[in-house]
Amino acid sequence: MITVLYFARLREELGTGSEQIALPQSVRDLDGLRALLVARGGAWATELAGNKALRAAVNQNMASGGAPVADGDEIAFFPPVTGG
Amino acid sequence: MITVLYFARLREELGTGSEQIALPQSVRDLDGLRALLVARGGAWATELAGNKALRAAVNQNMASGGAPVADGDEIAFFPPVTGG
Amino acid sequence: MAVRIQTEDFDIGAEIAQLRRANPKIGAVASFVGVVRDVNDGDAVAEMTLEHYPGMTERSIEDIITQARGRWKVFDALVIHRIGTLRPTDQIVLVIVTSSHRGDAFAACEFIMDYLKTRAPFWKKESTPSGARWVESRATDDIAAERWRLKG
Amino acid sequence: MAVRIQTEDFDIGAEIAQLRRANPKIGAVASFVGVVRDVNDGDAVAEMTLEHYPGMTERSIEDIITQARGRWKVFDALVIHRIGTLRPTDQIVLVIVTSSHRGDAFAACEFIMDYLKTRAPFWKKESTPSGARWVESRATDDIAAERWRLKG
Repeated sequence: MITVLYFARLREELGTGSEQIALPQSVRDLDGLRALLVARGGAWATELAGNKALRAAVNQNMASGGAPVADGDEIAFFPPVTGG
Repeated sequence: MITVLYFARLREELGTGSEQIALPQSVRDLDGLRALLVARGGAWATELAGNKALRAAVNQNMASGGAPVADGDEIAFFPPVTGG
Repeated sequence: MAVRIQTEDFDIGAEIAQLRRANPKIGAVASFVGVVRDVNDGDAVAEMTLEHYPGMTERSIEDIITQARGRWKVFDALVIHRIGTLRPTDQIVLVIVTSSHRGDAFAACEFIMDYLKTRAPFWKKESTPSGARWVESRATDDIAAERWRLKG
Repeated sequence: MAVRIQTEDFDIGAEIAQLRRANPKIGAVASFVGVVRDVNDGDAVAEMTLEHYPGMTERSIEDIITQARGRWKVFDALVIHRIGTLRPTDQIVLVIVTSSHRGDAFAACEFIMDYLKTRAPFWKKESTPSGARWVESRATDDIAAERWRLKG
């Protein structure tokens, strides 16, 4: 299992802030996980398919598409940050 | 008459912080005034003759040697500043 | 160094005094306070809500401070960032850097703010007359952070 | 803008609060506090006395602030500089700059400090174990002020 977190606009549009996902053997990295989520369609496709600016973190470190994803990881998807 | 002010190390070495000087006709600029003071000898020569870093102001604006000096002016001599 | 994420307001005078008490060698204190403005992108802003990523936010700011300490001679740095609902004129963020000399203090303080704006996971949602909206990130912030790559 | 030359200490929190009350458009407050260090050029410093040129000091700092306002978008700036006898850990100088954006606030604040160090007529005399001495000006301060000529 992995934990997947969504923040800000994504959290609202997807209607969830957190979920547990059993990682399929085919998913090895962030791009693979993203494709898995986009395949759900609807808001998942709209928000995660790549035409909106998207950031991700693996175990609380900023990461890009090729970053490995493994059982037990905490993954997060969110828009570019706007604090400060 | 002009007013001449001395600050910091100059004030201490010259033993005065302020004096009134009747401006001789021959003195037209800062360099001329400085030569007049150096001619007094002693600490005046040591402090003002040019081998020590010296700054000057005419009517409270930083000025260099060629700056005109006229009756009624407030002239100041002092070391490079060290505030802040 | 210290990083605090909190809903409460902060007191810059008290925070500087506390950092200074810890070290009589300090000669320079540079600081920055960010404040909620009543206008953004041309629209009046009534209030905003700040969301963050608990855990990662603290870690990313600690990492930014560690980078700053590697580049400049810095005694200490403090970052306080507020979350929750804020209104115009409320304080959002505080950065304080102490050093022996002003050049190091200024550079590290601005570096921390520029990197915080592009790296620390916070998101602002504004209430405007035309409804609530998530604030879009600014290209100028990316540029501000990026220029530190070129400097020494 | 305001320039105050005074023997009394200052309170950065109160000064920032007062500047901010005057203008709800402020989004950024950059500030700097200079502190007396207990060592200078390798010698222990017990206390120092700051002398200034009354009238010219205020004028020159006002001129520095005016230059900063001509270069960056700044709402307001405050400079407080203490004179008289100060001891290690005492505050010497405070600069606060308010602006809409942090880049302008940081740049103007550092510019004012750098120019103040080379242009404002103050002189420090230190008491050390080997006696009292006038502090020599630093080439690094001239370099710090000079680099603003190159920037835009």
